[in-house]
Amino acid sequence: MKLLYFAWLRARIGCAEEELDLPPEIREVAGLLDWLQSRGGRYAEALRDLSVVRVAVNQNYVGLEHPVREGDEVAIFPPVTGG
Amino acid sequence: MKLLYFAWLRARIGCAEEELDLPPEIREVAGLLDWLQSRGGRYAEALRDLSVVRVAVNQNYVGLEHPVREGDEVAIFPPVTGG
Amino acid sequence: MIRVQREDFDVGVELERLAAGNHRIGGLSSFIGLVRDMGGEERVSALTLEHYPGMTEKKLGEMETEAHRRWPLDAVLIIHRYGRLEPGDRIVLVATASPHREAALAACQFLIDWLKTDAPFWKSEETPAGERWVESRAEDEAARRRWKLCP
Amino acid sequence: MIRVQREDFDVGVELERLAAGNHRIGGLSSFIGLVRDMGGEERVSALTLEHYPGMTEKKLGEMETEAHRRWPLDAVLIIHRYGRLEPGDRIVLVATASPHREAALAACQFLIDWLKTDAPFWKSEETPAGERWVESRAEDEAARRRWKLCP
Repeated sequence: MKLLYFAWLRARIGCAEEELDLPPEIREVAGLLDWLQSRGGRYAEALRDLSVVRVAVNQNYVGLEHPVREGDEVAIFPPVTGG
Repeated sequence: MKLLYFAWLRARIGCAEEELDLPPEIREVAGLLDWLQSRGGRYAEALRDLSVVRVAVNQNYVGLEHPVREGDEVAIFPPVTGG
Repeated sequence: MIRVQREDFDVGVELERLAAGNHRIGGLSSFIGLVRDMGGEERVSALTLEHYPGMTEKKLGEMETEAHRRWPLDAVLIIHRYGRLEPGDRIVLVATASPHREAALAACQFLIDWLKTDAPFWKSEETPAGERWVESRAEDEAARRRWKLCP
Repeated sequence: MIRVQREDFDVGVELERLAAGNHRIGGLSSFIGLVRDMGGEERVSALTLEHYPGMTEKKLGEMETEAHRRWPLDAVLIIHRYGRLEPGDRIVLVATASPHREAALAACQFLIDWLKTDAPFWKSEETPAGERWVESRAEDEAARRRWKLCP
């Protein structure tokens, strides 16, 4: 699975992109975010308040219950502020 | 009084602008339009249907009950279609 | 700013000038009206715009003032042409600039809606069946009513 | 048409091209977003726009498609820049063309409202107090809701 981070989430985690071997017990976005938080350190801090975290799977906005699979592109970022 | 006509009212009356010595009994727009119609011919025909006639006195849109006075600039025209 | 003119205008230059040097502006909204080649079912080969010199400038000036009264605008521009125009030619430009997009967008729509019903311009079209005066549209009156303007 | 680019664009050229040769178009509506020199109470000396390459084009393309579905449009153009910009610089151009002004105006507003909440761009501002990420605005979510879009 490819993980992408943008804006202050990228800056706080200190990483724009990483490859992840998805642990088999993770089936949904919520589980993925829990698992990333459980890494601690910068991850735990960046993902502390999920109300300001948005997720896209394969470039579509999704909710916490959306499934994630090996091979997905999962992007994690704050609410957008373009335009 | 200066009378101005625009668009198809100008074309039907065959005149863009005329000076008028306002008959003293005419005090309102309605009376002026009646008086113009009473001239007959092109005036009567052009002013037959007042629902498609608009009037401005001194460059402000006015209703039929608006006063008219010697020295006024009175414009008579169809609903506008610019823009 | 208000301009009533026979000549064409350069949209890029006008919009650039409107915002030039004012870094408070976050949104610039504009509307351009163009001559269409169809009027209802008829092919239109040209359009002639007549207007009421003096009253035109007065009404457009009032519209500009009212837009400033209703929204926090940094700039307003209305350019309206008159004379003979052909399909594809520009007729009118309305542009509004504000710190916030909501004000710029609303004011632009307000101005073009109001202009359609109250600016003293009249169009006549050249069609295969001859020249004819364009009739006003009920939809334009409805659009005006949205803004709760006095009659 | 959708473009995501670092370079500036020429508004006059873009709008001219959008309507060129299509004499069905009666109204051309546009919105330009510019970099402001203030962000809340802070002076902003520059802005950097980050985006999500791939998803940006996908989302803007979806917005273009949805605008065509909702209104009779002859042309849609969205240009959005990324990278470092300074006050007064253009960020975004949205333009819509239609036979009728109502469709052009509504579609332009729809697109900029939607773009504000759903196009994956993020701004960071350079201020005297340092660099900081711009926060999303509740008003933008409210503007989006007007259009009854799926979440």
